[in-house]
Amino acid sequence: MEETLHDGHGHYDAEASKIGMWLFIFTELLLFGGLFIIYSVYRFLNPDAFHLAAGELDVTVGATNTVILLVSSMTIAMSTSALRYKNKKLTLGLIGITLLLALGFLINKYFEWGLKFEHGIWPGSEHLVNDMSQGEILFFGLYFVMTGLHALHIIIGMVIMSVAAVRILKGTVYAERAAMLDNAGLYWHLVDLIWIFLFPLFYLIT
Amino acid sequence: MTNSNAANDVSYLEYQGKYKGLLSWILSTDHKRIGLMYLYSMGVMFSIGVLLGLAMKFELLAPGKTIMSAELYNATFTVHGVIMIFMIVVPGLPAVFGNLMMPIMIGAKDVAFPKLNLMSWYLYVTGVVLVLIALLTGRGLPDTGWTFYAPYSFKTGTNMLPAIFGAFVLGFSSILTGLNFLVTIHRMRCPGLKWSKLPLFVWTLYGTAWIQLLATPVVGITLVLVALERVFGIGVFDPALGGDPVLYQHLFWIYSHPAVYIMILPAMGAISEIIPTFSQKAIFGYKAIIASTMAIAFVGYLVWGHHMYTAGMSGTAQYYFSLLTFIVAIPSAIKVFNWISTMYKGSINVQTPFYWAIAFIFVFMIGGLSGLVLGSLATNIYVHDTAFVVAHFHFIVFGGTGFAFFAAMHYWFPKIFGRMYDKKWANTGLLIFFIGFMTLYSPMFVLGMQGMPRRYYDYLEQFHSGNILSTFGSWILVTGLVIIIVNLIRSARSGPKAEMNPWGSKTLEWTVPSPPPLENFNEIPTYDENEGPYNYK
Amino acid sequence: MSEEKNHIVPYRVYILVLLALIALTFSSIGITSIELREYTVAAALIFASIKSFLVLTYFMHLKYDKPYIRAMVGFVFAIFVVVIIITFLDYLYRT
Amino acid sequence: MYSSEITQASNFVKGVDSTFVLILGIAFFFLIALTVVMLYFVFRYNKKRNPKPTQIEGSVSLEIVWTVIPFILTMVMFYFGWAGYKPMRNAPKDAMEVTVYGRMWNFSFEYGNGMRTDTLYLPKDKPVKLNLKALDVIHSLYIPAFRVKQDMVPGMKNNTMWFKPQREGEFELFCAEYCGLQHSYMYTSVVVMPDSAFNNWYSDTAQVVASANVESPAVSGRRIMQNIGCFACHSTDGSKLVGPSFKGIWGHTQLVQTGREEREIIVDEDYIRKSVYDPNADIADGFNKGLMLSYEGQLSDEDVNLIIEYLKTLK
Ligand code: HEA
Ligand code: HEA
Ligand code: HEC
Ligand code: CUA
Ligand SMILES: [Cu+2]
Repeated sequence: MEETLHDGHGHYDAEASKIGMWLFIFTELLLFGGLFIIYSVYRFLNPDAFHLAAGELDVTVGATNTVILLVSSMTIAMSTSALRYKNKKLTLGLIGITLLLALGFLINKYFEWGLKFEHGIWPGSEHLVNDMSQGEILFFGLYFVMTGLHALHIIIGMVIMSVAAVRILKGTVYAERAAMLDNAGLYWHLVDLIWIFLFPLFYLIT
Repeated sequence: MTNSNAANDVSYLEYQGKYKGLLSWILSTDHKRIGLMYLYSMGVMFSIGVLLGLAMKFELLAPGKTIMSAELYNATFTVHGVIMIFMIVVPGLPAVFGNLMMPIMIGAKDVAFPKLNLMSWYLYVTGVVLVLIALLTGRGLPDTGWTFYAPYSFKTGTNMLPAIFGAFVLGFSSILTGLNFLVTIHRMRCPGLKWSKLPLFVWTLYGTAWIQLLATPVVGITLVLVALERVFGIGVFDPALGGDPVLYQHLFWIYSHPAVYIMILPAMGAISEIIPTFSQKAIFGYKAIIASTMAIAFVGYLVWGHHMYTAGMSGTAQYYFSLLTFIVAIPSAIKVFNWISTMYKGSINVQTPFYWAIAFIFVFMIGGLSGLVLGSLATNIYVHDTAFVVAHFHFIVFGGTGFAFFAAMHYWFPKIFGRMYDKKWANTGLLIFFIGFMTLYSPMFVLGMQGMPRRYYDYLEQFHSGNILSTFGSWILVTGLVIIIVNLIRSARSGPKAEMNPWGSKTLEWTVPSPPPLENFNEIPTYDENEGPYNYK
Repeated sequence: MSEEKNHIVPYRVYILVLLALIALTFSSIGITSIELREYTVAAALIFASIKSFLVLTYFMHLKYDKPYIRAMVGFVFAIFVVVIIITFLDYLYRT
Repeated sequence: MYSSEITQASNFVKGVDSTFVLILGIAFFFLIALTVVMLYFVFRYNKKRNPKPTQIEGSVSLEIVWTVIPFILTMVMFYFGWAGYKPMRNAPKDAMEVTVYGRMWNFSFEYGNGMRTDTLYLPKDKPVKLNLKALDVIHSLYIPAFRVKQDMVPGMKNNTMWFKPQREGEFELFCAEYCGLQHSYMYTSVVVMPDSAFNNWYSDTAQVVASANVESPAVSGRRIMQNIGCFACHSTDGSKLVGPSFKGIWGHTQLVQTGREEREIIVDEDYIRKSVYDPNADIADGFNKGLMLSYEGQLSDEDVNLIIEYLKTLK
């Protein structure tokens, strides 16, 4: 859909597409905002259960993923500079690294979720519903929804960055028409931004 | 860009580009064609909504079963509410008149992202189709009311999923339209058209777009959670799993209260265009109206809890929400005072759109003032979830937004279709419509005070007379509606050709031919220091 | 648009920001592992806020953008915080 | 207005109605005044009468006036609304307590002595506190004549309301929150009687409950079912409501769904008992799961026996 964020009529207004992207980011922030409201209310109502449940999550895995995302955020930011320095190869290389890091994040997540599933914890699972307290059910429900939605955003971000890379390769995105890459970058930073809050809320506050 | 091309010699209605026939519409990225497509698709949905409304009134004509079962009645008000709210009045004025007129009013050739604009329309249609799927497939029609309250919404055995998903997609369409308009208003105003010279309709679209952008995602995620709850039983709102049903209501109203201002702001904007035009006079208190628009948009975001006074909130929250609800009424009052003052010492040319505008002010006042009864805690406890609320929101949603929609329709009609309607029929239709409206909804206030709860399929004998009157009104109303719509459809086909500026208005859309050419302007206009949208000197 | 070109952010800035972010991440892990009871949440959120501030200003270029974009971002965050506070007017005071 | 007929039916009527009158007064004043002014302008400054408009851009002092006056008025309305509502929040300590169960689609009331009824009987002039328990979805207890309403939210703690009836008679009690198919049939009444009459009733009926077996078991069974509300969903005349009809149920063969598999059973004591305590274990063919809730803890074994006796009589 980022494609369509670009003017079809041929005239180029970098600022218009930039604020378009920002406005879109606002809606994404509020989408997660709704979940953060739910999280904070339930945390307030069930402090002990949340404490307990958060202990089940592995801080190391979470921290690794945080670092991966932060680094990838830097590489995509650098790529926008590289594009402006007219260094096409470096730009593409940096986007490539970002994509690899994103993939790494997903793989990590896959194993993390997989481990939970092995322990019999998934939305609506019998173990969860029968053996755990209500607070824990809520915690894991939110955990799966929020990290799942976040992972979905990672995938969307990867698609957008790939499109940008192809465009750069084809030469339709270049130093003077960088908006597409800038927007891909902005979107990727949004994904990072959300993780910056998810990480402490789920892994750290134990 | 002064390449005065062939495209601009014909109007947008006749222009044939790459594609012909229907394709030239559904693939068009022209803001005016998209606006018309919204008008037509909403017209279809609206007819369905009206028929469902009539069916409900028919059922309520007498206690006990009249024409349908309780099951069907519950589905009827749900679908009626979903259609009217999510498909008609929330997208209504922005998607139709915002698209048709806003770019011309700011001197632009199109919106900022035309393709995205077309995509919004496709999303709209997708949402509509999804809701229709919910009606036609599965067992059991959706029956939760348009509010989808948990836990009923995931307990009921009926076909809720497509309906919830449809509402979600419609929300997304609305977000993208808002985004598009915001960028357009920021970036595409013609030279010299400063913020302080924007027509008020554009200002209200701007405020509306912000609410669409910031409120809609919240209901989006909430609906997704209800769907997940149904499918996986994740336990976010299910009390059996520790969830709090009241939290669902918070999230729902965080969107849906601002949504009522999404409905009314553009309506107020349209009225703010019509009144100065027909009074031939500058709008009274231009800046105050802008300030009140922004105040409504902003404060309206913070008062959602007045729908939940009886839901078991804390006293602190009740106190706060009631207080802010009263504060948000003040900007509306300011607007009413300014509109009426604009008429003072004007030279009023009483035409159909102006009649609609004063009818709007009248019913809007009734709707708004009854909102004060609801905003006050003591009285809300008494009439919450009764016919009184139903009367309030029909007066203000349908009386406000609906009347403004027809006002705008009759105002911009000559510009959109290049033809004029039959004014006599238009005025007759309005008169009947107005009488029907008052007869239909006024008794509901009384029914509410007698204690008749809403969403009631059947009622006790003491509520009978009010309901008879009300049902009777619905027939008058529809007679008026049919006259109005038939008149408009006939005139769009074969009415007399309209002039460029039949009402003597000063905003930019009246400086281009009727109907406008494909790219609106041959040359982008410029505004100089002394010009303004309401400069009738 | 010309103004845009003038603002090519040097790689060095990004690297420094990244280092700061990683440092903050580990300090937040550190601080939450000590027993601070109710302040744990506050501490973690303060660190997250500083981190997001850095991401917004440098990675997302707000520092180099026109002020009105910054104002919009501030407004959106503010309104979100206000909505949370209002929601808690209910939950904090329920009997 | 409604209130005039039954003035002061409860201690809250005054606060609510005076707020109502105040707001309606202000509303009618503005509605009429503004409409008259508007119509006068349309008439006086018509194009024919006033061909040349006078341009007026606005007036700061007027804007201030019509911001400040509505502000003051709204604050007055807000204050009265709050003042009229505030007493509803705090029940007096000595209030009589009644537990109300709301379920699809009936109310039942449980008194201190364990007695259960489907109608709310109350003594006049004694504050009463209702403890609200919703068993399935949200309902709302609404007594228009008393001006009180409170949602019954499943799982909510401290879900209560209180009032003091001040007038004898019978008043309607509605469910005001949409709760599904038979929402509009979820109503009953409040009967307010003098203290002495209430006390009589209270001890009297308790006796009947204790010596229920004096009646024939089938009659007691029917009364229990009436009070707990089985007939909201089940008919006895063969017509299909939410659940299967009880007509001819005893001994008849029924196709049911158990888990994923379908099987045929014969309706006997065990099956009925199971249907009452664990209704979702076997789902009668053609009906929805999850609608009927377990009556575990609400109906004793004894009660169910009586119900079974009654069901046997429905040929
Ligand atoms: C277009 C949509 C729209 C608009 C603009 C409004 C405007 C207002 N609404 Fe309404 N409302 C709805 C649509 C709308 N509403 C809907 C759809 C529902 C029901 C939802 C559902 O449950 O299904 C609802 C329900 C609703 C409730 C909840 C009722 C309940 O369920 O218990 C409340 C309670 O406070 C309320 C209050 C108000 C107030 C105070 C205003 C104010 O903004 C009104 C301001 C206007 C005026 C005040 C009139 C003009 C001014 C004057 C004439 C000057 C004099 C004024 C003064 C002295 C103050 N509304
Ligand atoms: C825009 C909103 C809108 C409109 C126009 C209407 C129109 C009508 N409504 Fe209603 N109604 C709702 C929104 C609306 N409704 C909502 C949200 C609910 C609550 C649902 C729920 O409880 O969940 C409700 C509920 C509701 C009930 C209560 C159900 C109950 O509680 O038991 C009843 C009862 O009779 C009713 C009747 C009618 C009738 C007879 C009409 C019509 O037949 C009147 C005919 C209308 C017109 C003649 C023209 C109006 C013109 C416009 C709006 C602009 C046109 C725009 C385009 C063409 C693009 N509606
Ligand atoms: C909310 C509606 C509702 C209420 C109230 C209700 N039931 Fe049911 N009942 C159902 C539904 C729906 C079914 C069919 C699905 C099933 O078998 O669980 C059913 C099934 C039954 C059956 C099995 C019937 C058969 O033919 O298989 C019995 C027996 C029964 N109910 C008894 C009762 C009794 C006794 C009460 C009151 C104490 C009661 N029900 C209250 C909805 C209800
Ligand atoms: Cu119970 Cu409506
Ligand atoms: Cu509201």
